[in-house]
Amino acid sequence: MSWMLPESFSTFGPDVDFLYYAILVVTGIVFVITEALLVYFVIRYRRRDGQKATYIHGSTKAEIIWTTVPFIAVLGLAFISIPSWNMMKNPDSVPADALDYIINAKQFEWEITYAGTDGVTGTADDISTINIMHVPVNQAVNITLRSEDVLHSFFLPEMRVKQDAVPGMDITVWFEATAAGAYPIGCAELCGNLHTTMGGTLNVYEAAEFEAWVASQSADADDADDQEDQ
Amino acid sequence: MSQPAASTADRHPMPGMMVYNVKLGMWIFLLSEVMFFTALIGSYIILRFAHPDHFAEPGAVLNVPLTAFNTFVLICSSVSMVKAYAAITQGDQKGLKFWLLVTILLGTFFVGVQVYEYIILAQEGFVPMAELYGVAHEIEGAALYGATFYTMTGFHGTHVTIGILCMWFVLYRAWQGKYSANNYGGVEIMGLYWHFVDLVWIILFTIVYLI
Amino acid sequence: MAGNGEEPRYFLIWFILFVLTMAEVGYAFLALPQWLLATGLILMALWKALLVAIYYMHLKWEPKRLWILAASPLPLAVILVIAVLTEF
Amino acid sequence: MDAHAHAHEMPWIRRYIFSTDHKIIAIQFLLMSLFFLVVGGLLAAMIRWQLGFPSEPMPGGMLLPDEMMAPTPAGAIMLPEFYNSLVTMHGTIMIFFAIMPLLVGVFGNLLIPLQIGADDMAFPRLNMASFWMAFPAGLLMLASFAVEGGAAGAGWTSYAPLSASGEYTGVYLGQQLWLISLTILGFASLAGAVNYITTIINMRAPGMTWFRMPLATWALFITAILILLAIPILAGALIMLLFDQTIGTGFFLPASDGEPLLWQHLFWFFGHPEVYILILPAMGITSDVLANGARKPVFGYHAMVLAIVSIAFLSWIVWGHHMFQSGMNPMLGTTFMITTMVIAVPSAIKVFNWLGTIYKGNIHLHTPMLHALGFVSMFIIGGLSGVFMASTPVDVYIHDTYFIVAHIHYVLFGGSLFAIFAGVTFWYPKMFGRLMNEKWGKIHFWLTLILYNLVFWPMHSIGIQGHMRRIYDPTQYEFLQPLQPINQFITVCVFALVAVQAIYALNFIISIWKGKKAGNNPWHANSLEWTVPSPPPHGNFELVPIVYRGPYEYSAPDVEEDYWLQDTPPPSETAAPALEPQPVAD
Ligand code: HEA
Ligand code: HEA
Ligand code: CUA
Ligand SMILES: [Cu+2]
Repeated sequence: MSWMLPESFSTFGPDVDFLYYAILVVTGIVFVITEALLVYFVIRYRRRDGQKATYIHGSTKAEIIWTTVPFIAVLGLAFISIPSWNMMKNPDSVPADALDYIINAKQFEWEITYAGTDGVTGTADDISTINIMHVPVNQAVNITLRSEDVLHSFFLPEMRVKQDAVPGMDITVWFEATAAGAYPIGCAELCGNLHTTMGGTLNVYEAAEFEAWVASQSADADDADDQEDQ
Repeated sequence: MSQPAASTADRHPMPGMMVYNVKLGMWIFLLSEVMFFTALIGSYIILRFAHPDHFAEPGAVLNVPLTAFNTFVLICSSVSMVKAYAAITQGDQKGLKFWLLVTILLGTFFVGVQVYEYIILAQEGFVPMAELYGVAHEIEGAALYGATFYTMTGFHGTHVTIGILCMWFVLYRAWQGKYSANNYGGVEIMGLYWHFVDLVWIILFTIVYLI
Repeated sequence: MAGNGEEPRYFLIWFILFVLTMAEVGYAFLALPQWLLATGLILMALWKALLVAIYYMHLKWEPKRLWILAASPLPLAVILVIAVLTEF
Repeated sequence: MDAHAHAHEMPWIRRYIFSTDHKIIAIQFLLMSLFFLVVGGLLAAMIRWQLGFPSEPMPGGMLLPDEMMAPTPAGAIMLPEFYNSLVTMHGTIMIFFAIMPLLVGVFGNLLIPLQIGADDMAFPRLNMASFWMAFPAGLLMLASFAVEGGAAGAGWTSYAPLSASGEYTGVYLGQQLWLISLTILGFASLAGAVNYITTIINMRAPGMTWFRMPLATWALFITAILILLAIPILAGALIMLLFDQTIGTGFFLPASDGEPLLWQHLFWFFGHPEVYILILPAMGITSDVLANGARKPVFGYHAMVLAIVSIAFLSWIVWGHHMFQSGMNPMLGTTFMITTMVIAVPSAIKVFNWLGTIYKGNIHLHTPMLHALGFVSMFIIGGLSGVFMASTPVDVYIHDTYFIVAHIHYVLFGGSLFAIFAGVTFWYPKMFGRLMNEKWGKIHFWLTLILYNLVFWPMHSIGIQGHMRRIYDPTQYEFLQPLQPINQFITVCVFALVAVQAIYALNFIISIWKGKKAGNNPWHANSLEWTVPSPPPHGNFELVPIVYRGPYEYSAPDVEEDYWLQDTPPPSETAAPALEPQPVAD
């Protein structure tokens, strides 16, 4: 049992993890202080014969202190969160050179469309795979997330990415993986009976490997079907 | 139940809201009604803002003159209601019964016109469900218009209908002579409810029919 | 309560409401820009609503604290609608 | 009670079933919601079985129909759609039919008239109607398990479009019953809220100024306002969703350009105030009990009231924090992050004031006091975990994981339920005339506290490892398989936790007849309910009480005992009580 986040492998990782640990420290301190005081008071001031409780109604000074200090603390936490949030979710932050993807979620699979060799989605040489996503390392990818039926949520734990797919909306999701490897994809929004099974794999390749994969797929784009991978 | 002061007179409680319980209760209930209609009208505003092309121009589908007339009827029913209240505060039993009856008739007329309007619209293919309305008016997939229109006006109509039923009850009690110049709580809260429903219609009429 | 001797002029209010309704219907079909139409209509509707609340629901003769109570949900309604509108 | 029954020769059914006496209605709500608490607990146990031992035959599963549990030679295995129904109904029943009626229905009815010195609610018949709407609504909710297609399975939040059309889940009638049941419950809650607000505003006894009201009543008052304004929004949304389900409108269905996000906004605009509806009365109860246990005035009474009011106010402008990953406009997300962070401040005030209350007290650790202290310590944990989610980038990672589940249960079980245990034990004499057993009460408290933490503390950890919520089989994900031992550990502890609650149930039931007779004021408390017999007679007070001071004058130097009833005339005035009702301070 641990309070440590699993290792992250995207450019978002440091930001999210830093904020998480920052909050962990702040709340940890508050937690220890308040719980310790609680226990201490209960023991120190427990009922004794002849003891009478002190008759006090409050203290304006104490009141002001414990209103302002938490106020500053939480506002501080909010403000240091804003830049990371904008970087992660604001469509304007997507790097210009990002690779375009389309992900179409449906009960109960992820359909991933790649731009193919020409670099734009929506053309004839698009490649598509089911539940297995291939991306190059150290290269931003820009996903247009859609859904065909109900809400789903595209979840890449190691990339610190999560975004609901909403039918009728095109939502921009981007990230940049920083290490090659295979990572889980999950669906984090209840989407029906088989919601649990809506997982997948994210394969992060070295740039050259990725290009080779794209080329191999484009060759037989007609029967591009990755399902046998599973 | 609805004595302005009697129930609390012997207790000398704190000043409170300085109005008697039943009236305060009615006001508080009306606040929740405000939020209920906020949900419905708010959804309409939001959906319309998101999909303006689904909603027809004023007058294109809905019959504005007819409903303007109906609005006028409802306004008349408000003034007759308030006359009923004014009558009983002066102890005028006859006036109370007369104006209550007028209010009931006007209210019933309002609901009747609304039902008539629904029937006509439905015959033209304007129904709350998807698709159909698109066929009749060649507005593609305009289901949101029908759904919001019928939900809002329907719930308003339901409120009017409930109001009419309650008004019969008040009238029955008036007939039994239960109200007097210093015991008119029932009439007053009936009026509050009725005017509130009128007020909601004023907003609905503008938003749904005119904008 | 309304009773202080003289009866409020209910029919006058009724007449204003009637005129405003007519004005609204006329205004709605003028060839004006949409935003101008909408603002004008909403203002007239609010005016009417206020008249009903003040005179027919006799808020005018009620203690001030009831006024505050009656107005309390309105900010919430505005917050909800405005916030969600920014979404679309 | 008996002496009184003669005076009011009322048929049994009018006295106990269709009673208009607020105390009887409180007991009715108590029995109803404890029943639903047990149901919700059993559903939780089934959920945990599946999570701990996925796809293994469930003990007793053979008793359930095949649509829920697929029979195999080894036993019956839970179907995923049944799992979804279980989670949905667990959340719904716990929130709407257990905790909410316990806090609002039970304590609202029992305490408000007694604590402000009124003879009953402003509208007793409406009060009765409130219960008789809530109870059938609950039965309707339960009945949905038996209909074709099973009970609703789209989560207690019922996000559209999953909930808006049966074609996605195969649940038609179940979802509709869910919607209808909650609509009826909404009417019941509204009836209660109108009653409470009117009663508190208009029926306070002479001298009971706003700032002499016990904090429990204050909290219930503000809660009633939240209910009054939040429930109608839910009702509107439920009705629109019901139309989508039944007559084919498209408010939330993208097929006809409806907006799924609109449902989420409406739901959470209600839903966030709702979670404070579930905690504010608990906070009020805790304040009353803590002051009593510590024999000290509540620290910073005015600040406590202000904190309640500001939590209520802020709760209207934070709803978006449930929707950070929903596709909401990121700018709006930032706004909601800031408001959400700010709402921690009034909670901080409350926590520190509770600590101030026990500081330099003379702490008597009776069972209600233990539960109140449990509330404070557990609410701190639950509240602090809320701060993680309030930070939008962190929420990206932990949204919809077990971290959220841990948060929910720390605030709702560790928070609300502990306060309910405290309150029920504390005011038990006012309902049944007897005290619950102290020894068994303490045993129950310690076992519950320990087991409860063993169950829910590890959920933070598995959430941090990425364990999603609402999945029926974690082993489907390879990266979650190493967490399975923790899941099993949790499950085993849950069974113990549920079993331990039997102690409480037995203590509760047996004490009705066998408990120690309580007398008027067993806890030596100050507020008005303790000036009358336990249970109080019909009409509560023989004479209208006159209030001279606030409810927390414990250990005042002017008096010999360490408590000072609110209606005891001050020493100088005993000869001729000159009453000057104070103007309302507002
Ligand atoms: C009683 C119920 C209750 C209460 C009181 C709270 C209180 C809070 N909640 Fe919680 N919440 C729920 C019930 C509750 N919540 C439920 C049921 C859900 C899940 C719904 C679902 O999806 O099913 C949820 C979900 C939820 C989310 C959405 C998570 C997600 O889905 O991604 C968020 C996000 O911000 C959140 C935040 C908060 C915050 C900031 C508080 C704050 O009010 C907490 C404030 C308290 C403290 C902070 C502790 C005391 C303070 C101090 C000791 C002072 C010092 C503190 C600092 C300096 C930090 N909650
Ligand atoms: C008040 C609310 C409340 C309470 C008390 C509980 C109690 C419990 N909950 Fe639940 N839970 C929720 C509210 C609550 N829960 C909500 C809102 C959700 C989200 C639903 C959703 O996702 O849609 C959820 C979801 C949820 C999940 C996540 C499921 C998933 O996402 O897949 C899990 C999993 O472990 C769980 C487990 C438990 C357990 C083991 C308990 C145990 O603590 C239960 C222990 C047993 C009892 C508390 C009953 C004891 C009975 C008495 C004490 C009465 C006795 C007295 C007399 C008879 C006189 N809950
Ligand atoms: Cu898709 Cu869950
Ligand atoms: Cu919330």
